Amino acid sequence: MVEIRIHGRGGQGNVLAAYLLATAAFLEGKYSQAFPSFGAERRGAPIAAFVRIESTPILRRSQVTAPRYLILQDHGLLRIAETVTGLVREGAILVNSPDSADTIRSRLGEEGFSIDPSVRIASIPATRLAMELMGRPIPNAPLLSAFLSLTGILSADSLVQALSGRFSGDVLQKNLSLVKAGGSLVEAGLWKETVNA
Amino acid sequence: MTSSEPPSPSVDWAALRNSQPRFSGMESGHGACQGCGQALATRLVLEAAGPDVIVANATGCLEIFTTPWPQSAWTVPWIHSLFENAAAVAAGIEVALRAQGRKTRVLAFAGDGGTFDIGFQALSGMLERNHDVLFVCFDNEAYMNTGIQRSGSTPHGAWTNTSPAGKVRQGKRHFKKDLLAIIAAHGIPYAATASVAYPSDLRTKVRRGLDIEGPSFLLVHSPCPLGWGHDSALTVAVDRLAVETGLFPVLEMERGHVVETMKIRNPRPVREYLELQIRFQHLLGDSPEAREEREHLQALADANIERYGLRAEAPGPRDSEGADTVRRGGSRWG
Amino acid sequence: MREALEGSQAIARAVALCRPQVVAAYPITPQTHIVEGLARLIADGLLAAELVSVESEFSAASVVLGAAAAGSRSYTASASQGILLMSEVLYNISGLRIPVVLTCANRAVSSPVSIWNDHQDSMAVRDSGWIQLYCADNQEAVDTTIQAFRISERTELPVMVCMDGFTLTHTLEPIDLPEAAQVDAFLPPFHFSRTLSSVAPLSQGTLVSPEFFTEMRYLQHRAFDAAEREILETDRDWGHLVGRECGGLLHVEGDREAPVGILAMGSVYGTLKDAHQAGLLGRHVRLLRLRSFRPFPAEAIRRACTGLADLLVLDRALSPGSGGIVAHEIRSALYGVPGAPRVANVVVGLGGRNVPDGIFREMLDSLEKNPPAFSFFDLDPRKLPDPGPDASAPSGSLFSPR
Amino acid sequence: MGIERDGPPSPPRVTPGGFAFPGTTRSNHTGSWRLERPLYETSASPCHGACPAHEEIPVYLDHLAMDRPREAWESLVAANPIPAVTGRVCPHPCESSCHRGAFDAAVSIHSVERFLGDMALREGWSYPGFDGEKRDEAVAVVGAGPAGLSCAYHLRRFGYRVTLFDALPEAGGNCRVIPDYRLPGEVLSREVERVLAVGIDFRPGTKLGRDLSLEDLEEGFSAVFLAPGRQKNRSYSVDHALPGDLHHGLDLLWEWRNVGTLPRWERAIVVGGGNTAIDLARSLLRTGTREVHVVTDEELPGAPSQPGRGVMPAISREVGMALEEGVRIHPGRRIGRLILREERVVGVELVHALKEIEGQTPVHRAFEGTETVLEADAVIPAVGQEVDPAGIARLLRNRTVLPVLATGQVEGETRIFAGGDACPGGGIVSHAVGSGHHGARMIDALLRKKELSPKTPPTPIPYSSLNRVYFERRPAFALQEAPPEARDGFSEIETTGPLPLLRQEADRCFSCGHCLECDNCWTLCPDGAVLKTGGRSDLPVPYVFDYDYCKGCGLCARECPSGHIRMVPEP
Repeated sequence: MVEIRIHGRGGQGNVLAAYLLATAAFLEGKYSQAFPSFGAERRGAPIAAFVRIESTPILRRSQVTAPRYLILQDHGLLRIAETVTGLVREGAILVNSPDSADTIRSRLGEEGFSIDPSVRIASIPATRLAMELMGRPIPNAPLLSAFLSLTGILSADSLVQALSGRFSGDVLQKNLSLVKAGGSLVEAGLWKETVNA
Repeated sequence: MTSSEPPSPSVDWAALRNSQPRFSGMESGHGACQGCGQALATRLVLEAAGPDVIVANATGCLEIFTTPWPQSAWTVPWIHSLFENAAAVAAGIEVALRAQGRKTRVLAFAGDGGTFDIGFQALSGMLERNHDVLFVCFDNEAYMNTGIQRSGSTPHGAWTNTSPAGKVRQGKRHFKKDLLAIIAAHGIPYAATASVAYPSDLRTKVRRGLDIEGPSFLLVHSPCPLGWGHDSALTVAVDRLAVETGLFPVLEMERGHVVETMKIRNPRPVREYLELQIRFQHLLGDSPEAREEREHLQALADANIERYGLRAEAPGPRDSEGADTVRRGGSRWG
Repeated sequence: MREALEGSQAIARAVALCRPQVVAAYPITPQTHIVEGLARLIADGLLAAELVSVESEFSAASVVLGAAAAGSRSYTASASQGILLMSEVLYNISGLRIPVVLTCANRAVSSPVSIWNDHQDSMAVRDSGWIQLYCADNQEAVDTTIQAFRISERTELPVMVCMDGFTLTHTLEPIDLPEAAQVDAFLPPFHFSRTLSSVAPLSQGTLVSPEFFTEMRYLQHRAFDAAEREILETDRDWGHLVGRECGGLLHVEGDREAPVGILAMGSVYGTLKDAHQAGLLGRHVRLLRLRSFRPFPAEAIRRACTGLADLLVLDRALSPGSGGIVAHEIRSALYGVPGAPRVANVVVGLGGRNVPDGIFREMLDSLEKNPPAFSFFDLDPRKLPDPGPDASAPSGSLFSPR
Repeated sequence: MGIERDGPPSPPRVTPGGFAFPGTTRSNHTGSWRLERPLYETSASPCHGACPAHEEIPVYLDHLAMDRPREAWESLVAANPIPAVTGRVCPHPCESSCHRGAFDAAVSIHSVERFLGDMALREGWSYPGFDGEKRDEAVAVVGAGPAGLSCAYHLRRFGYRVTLFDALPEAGGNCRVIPDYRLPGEVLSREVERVLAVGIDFRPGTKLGRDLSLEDLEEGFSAVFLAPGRQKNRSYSVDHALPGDLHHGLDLLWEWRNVGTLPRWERAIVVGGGNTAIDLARSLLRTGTREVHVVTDEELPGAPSQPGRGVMPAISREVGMALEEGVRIHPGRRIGRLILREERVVGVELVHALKEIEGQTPVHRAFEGTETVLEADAVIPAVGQEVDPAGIARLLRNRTVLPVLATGQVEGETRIFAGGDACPGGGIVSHAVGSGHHGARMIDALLRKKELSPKTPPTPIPYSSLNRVYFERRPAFALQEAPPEARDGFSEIETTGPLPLLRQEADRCFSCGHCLECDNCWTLCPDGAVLKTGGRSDLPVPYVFDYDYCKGCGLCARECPSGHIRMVPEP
C-alpha cells in the first residue's frame, strides 16, 4: 500500500489534491482512500491530507503516521516538525519551492531535522508556475503532475481525467496546462525504483 | 315567564349537534376549565378556518385538555409534538404538503409560553423562511398549564406563582414582551392581534391570515379564569376591558406596518380591568406602591393608545364598541 | 455505478436516490457536506425535494417530524451537539412512530469542545427509541442509508444511520452507487399509515394517562422485535439486488473458532480487520462487528460468542462514572449464559484520537494479564495533572484511573 | 363487598404512537361538572308591562326588524286589532318605560305600531287566527267602542258567536270624536270595519235600557260584556251659574263629526285638562275661533311637579302641539266666577288653584286674592263624562262607574263582565282594547269552565340584566310632523316613514327578556354546549343547551344582550 501525506495550508487546495490523487488511482482501477487531517484550522494554517493507494480494498481507517511520500505545498512547512515526522526510510519528499533539492536538504539540516540519506527530495516552483499560467497561487496541479511523473504510480492522463471530473471550461484548461508544465519540470521515473523497492 | 324545557330524552342530540350550521373543529367533551378563554378562542379559530386544515399544537393546556387518550376533541388532523416546536412542525407539514401538491392549510397553535418564550426561536425561523403557515398564539399571559408561572407575556405588576406579590415586590417586575414589534421586524405579509371579546373580528383575521400566502401570525388574547382569577362568566367581559383600556391593542399589520386598528371611543380606566382579576388585587389598595403600579399600568395603556392611534371620536364599524354589536336573527356570523 | 466519492457526497447521492420530499438540516461539523451535497443536487434539479434550512437542529428534527407525519419521505442529518439539541424531538418522533431517516456524522460531545469523531452523540440518545445502525465504511453507509428508509417505513420506527465523522464523512474512496431503478424497485413510494389528512383526520401526540402509558411503551418496545427481522430481511433483499450486504444485525468473521474475540462498531472495525488480515494481531481472533445497536441483537450476540473465552469490547463513548456503554449491554446479553466469555471493555479513540492498527495487539496482549473490566486504553497518564503512581506506565497499556 | 359494577368494561386498546380518533371527547360528558345551569327564560319587557293593550312589543319589533312586516302585524293584532288607531292616539306609556330610553332614546314604538297598522290597511291583510275551534255559545257585547270591539274580536278568535250592540249608528265609540288631524276618520272606519268583518253580528242603534234590557241579554246569551263607555256629560257650573248657551266639549266634537260645523267665537275658554279639552281647543282654532284658552287647575305635562300634584291627563305631545298652534293654556287656574251680561258670557275671573290627589280622590283648592279677569265670549266645559246608568242601574248601585273584579266580572255577577271607560281607571284607547281582550279571555275561561285566573302584571326585567355593550347608540326614528303654521286644516299632522327606516327603528329594540337570536350564546360557549335547533318542531327555538357538555360557566348568561338566559342552581 502506498501512503502519501500532503502538507499545505488551509485554502491551498490540500484536501482537493488528496482527493484528486485518490480519484486518479480509482480511475486506473485501483483502490484508494483520501481524507483530510480533520482539523479545525482556518485559512492559512498548516494542514495535512492523506492518500492511500492499493490494488486491493483498503480497510484501514487510521491516520497515515508513516508515509512513503510527502508532498509539500510550500517550503515554509519544512520548519514544522509534524511535516516530516514518520516518513519512512527510502521515502521521498516533493516540495513546492524555487530552491533546488540540495538547498532544501541542507535547510532541513539547519532546522535540526536529521534526514536519512535514503530519503529523496525533489522540488518544483509550482506557485510561480500557477501564477504564470493561471494567475492564482494554487500549486497543487503542477505538484501532483510532477509527483506522478517522478513516481510513475499513476499516469498523468488519470490526473487529467480526475481534474475533468471536478472542473470545466477555462479553469479546467488552465489546470491541464499546469499539469503539463509541472510534469515536464522533473525527470520522469526518477523515483520509480523506490516505488518498486 | 317561560323556561326552556330540560333536554328531552327523545331528542337525537348527536344528530342535532352534527347538523349545526358551523364547522366544529374542536368537539365538546374537552376538559378545559369553566369559561376557558383558550377553548373559546380555539373553537372560533377552527370554525373560521374550516375542515381542510392541519393543526400543529404546542404543549400546553390546549393539548392537555383536548386529547385525553383514547379521546380527542379535534375533528381536524392534529399533531402535538413538543412545547417549543409547533412552528417548526407546522413548517415541516407545510413543505410536505407543498411537495405533494396538497392545498390543505396549516395552522400552528401555541400559548404564550410556546410563542413568546420557549417556542420563539422556532417561530422566528418559520417566519423568516416564509412558510405558508398561520401561527396562532393563545395569549393568556402566563404559564397556566404548569400552574400559573410568569411568562414573557405576563403584564407588568401581575401576580403569578413565580412573580408573587409580597412585602417588597408588587408582582411581575418586567414588562410584557412587545412580541408584535418583533414579529413586525420579520416583515411577514400579515400579523394581527385579536380578542375573544370580538369573535367576528377574530374570525375575519383568521380567514385573512389563511388567505394570504406566506407566514401569518395571530395573537389572540385569551383570558384564563383560573390564572387571572376572574369569574368564569366574565371571560369575555374581562377581555373586552383589556381592549377598551388600551392594555391589549387590537390591530393588523402588513409587512410590519400597522394598517388597521380597533379604535376605542371611550377608553376605560385600567382600574376597571384590574378590579375583576385576583392577579391584580394587590394593586388596588391605598399603599403608595400599589398606587404607583396602578398609575404605571394606566400609563402603559395610555401609551398604547397613543402609539397605535387608538382613539376615535366617531363610531366606526371596527371600533371596540361597534365591532361586535349584535345582529338579531342568528346572523352573528353573517 | 462506481465512483470515487467523498463519504458525505456519497450519502447525499444515496439519499437523493431514495427520493425524499423534504430535507431539513442545520449545519454542524462534520455533517455539513452531506446537506451541502443535497442542496447542490436540488439546486441542479437532480432532486425534487424541499430543502428547509432551519435555524437549529431542534427545528430540523421538528420539520422532518411534521413533514413525515404529513406524508412526505423526510431526511435530516446532524452530529454531536446537534443530536443532543434534537434529543427531545428524537424521543418524540419515535414515540409518535413516525418514519424518518437521520444520518449521524458521529462526533464527540462537548465540553471540552471536540469536533472529532467518537460515538458519544448517538450513544447519548440510545434510549430515544430510534433504530441505530453503525457503518464500517462509506459503501456500507450508502447501502444502509437506502435500507434505512425501507426499514423505517416498514417498522414505523425512525432510523439513525451512524457514520463516523471525518473518518468516513470526509474520506474519498470508491463507492458503488446503485442505479435509480434499483432503488425504486427496492423502496416503494413513501406511505405513512397515519398521515395527517383532512380526509381521515387523526389526533397524534395525545396525553396518555398512567393507566395506558406502560402499554404504549410496550408497543414501542415490541416494534423493535419486528425491526430486528426487518433489518435482516432488508439487508438480505438488498444483497440479492446489488450483490453486497451490510452485515445484518451483527457481523462475525475472522477466525471463527478462536477463543478470543474483539467487538467493535463503526469505522474502527476496518482498521481492526486490516490488522487481522495483515497478521498484526499475533493470534487467532474472532471479529465481531455490531451493526445494529438498536435493536440490540442479544440473541445474535449470544450465538456469536459461543466458544469464546475472552471478548474485548471497544467503546468509543463513555458513560462517566460507569465506563463504556456497548460493553455493558454485551455483558447484559451474556448474563447467565453457561460458558459465557469474560468481557473486557476498553474505551479508545475518544474525540478523534487516532486508533492505529498496532493498538489491537496490545489490547489482546493485555487480556492475558487479568485486565480490569474497564479501561481507557489509549490514555497517556503523563498528560494528567496528577500523574499518580502509574505515571510511568507507558502509553498503550491497560490503565484504569479508578 | 362494597359497590360493584356489572361486569368490568373492557379497556380500550392502545394505538401506535398513541393516536386518537377525531371528536371522541364527545363521550366525555363534562356536564357533570356543573353547579349551575343556564336556562333560556323569556321575561317580560318593560314596554309589555306598561302597554295597556298587553301588546308583545319586542316580538313584533323583532319581526319587523327581520323584515317580516306581516308577521309583525299579525303578532301585534294578536293583542290589539286596531293598531292604526292606537298607533296614532295612544300616549304610548310603553315608550316611557323603554329601557332603551336610559341608553340613548326610547324605541319609537308608536311609530312602528302605526306603520304596521297602516301597512295592513294598505295591503288589505286580514286577521290571522280565526281558523280554530268553533264554539256554540253566544256572547253579547254592549258598546262598539275600542273595548267592545276588542272583546268581540277576541271572542270571535276563540270561536264564539258574538252579537255587538251599540246605541249609535256607527261603531267606534268615542274614537269617533278624535279630530282628523290626529286620527283620520277613514283610518278608524277601515279598522272598525275590518274588526266587524270577522263575523260579528253588529246591531247599531240598539241602546241598552231603551231597546233591550240586561235581562234580555242574560237570557239570550251565555255571557255579557258591557262596554258602554261614558257618554253622559259630567255636570258643570261655576257656583251654580251657567252661561245661557252652554255647550259641552264632547257635544261640540260630536257636532263637528256629525254635522261638520262649529261655532265661531272671538275668544273661547275651554275648561278642563283632558284630551277632549285639547282636541276641542285645537279644533276651534282650526274652524275660525280667533282665540282659544284652556283653563285647568292641573299642571302642564312635564312641568316640575310636587308629588300628589295633578297633571293634565291629556297626551303630553298633544298639549305641546296645541301650544305650538296657539292655544293658550292656563295651568293651575280655575274659573272663580263667570262674568255674565244677561245670560251671555263676557268674561271669567281666573283664580290660582291646584288639584291634589289624596288617596283616590282629587281635592281642588283655590287661593283667594289671586283673581284676574279674562274676557271671553264662550266658556265650554270639557271636564269629563260619566257612565249613563240607563239599563245598568242594577249593576251600578249608585256608583258612577261599573265595579269590576280582577276577573273582569261585574261585582256580584257571574256571567256579566265589563271593560273600557265605564270601569274604574282607563280613559285611553289602548286601555280599552286591553280590557276588552281581558274580558274575552275571562269569558272564554268561564264558558270552558276553567278557573278564571287573571294574569298578574309581569315584573319587567331590570335594566341591569341587559348587557348593553352589544348595542350601538343610534338615533331614534321620529314621525314627520307638519310645522304649526302649516296645520291649518284637519289633515293629519304626523306622517310616517318608509319601511326601511321603521325596520331600523324596530331593530333598535333591546328585546328585553326576549331572545334576539343574536347567536351570542352559540358563538361564545367555550364548550360548544349551545345548539341551534334550526326550526325543529320537537325543540324550542332557536337554541337549546346541551347539558351533557355545559359546564355551567355562566358566560352565555353574562353575555346575553337581552337577559334571556338565567343561571339556576343544579337540581
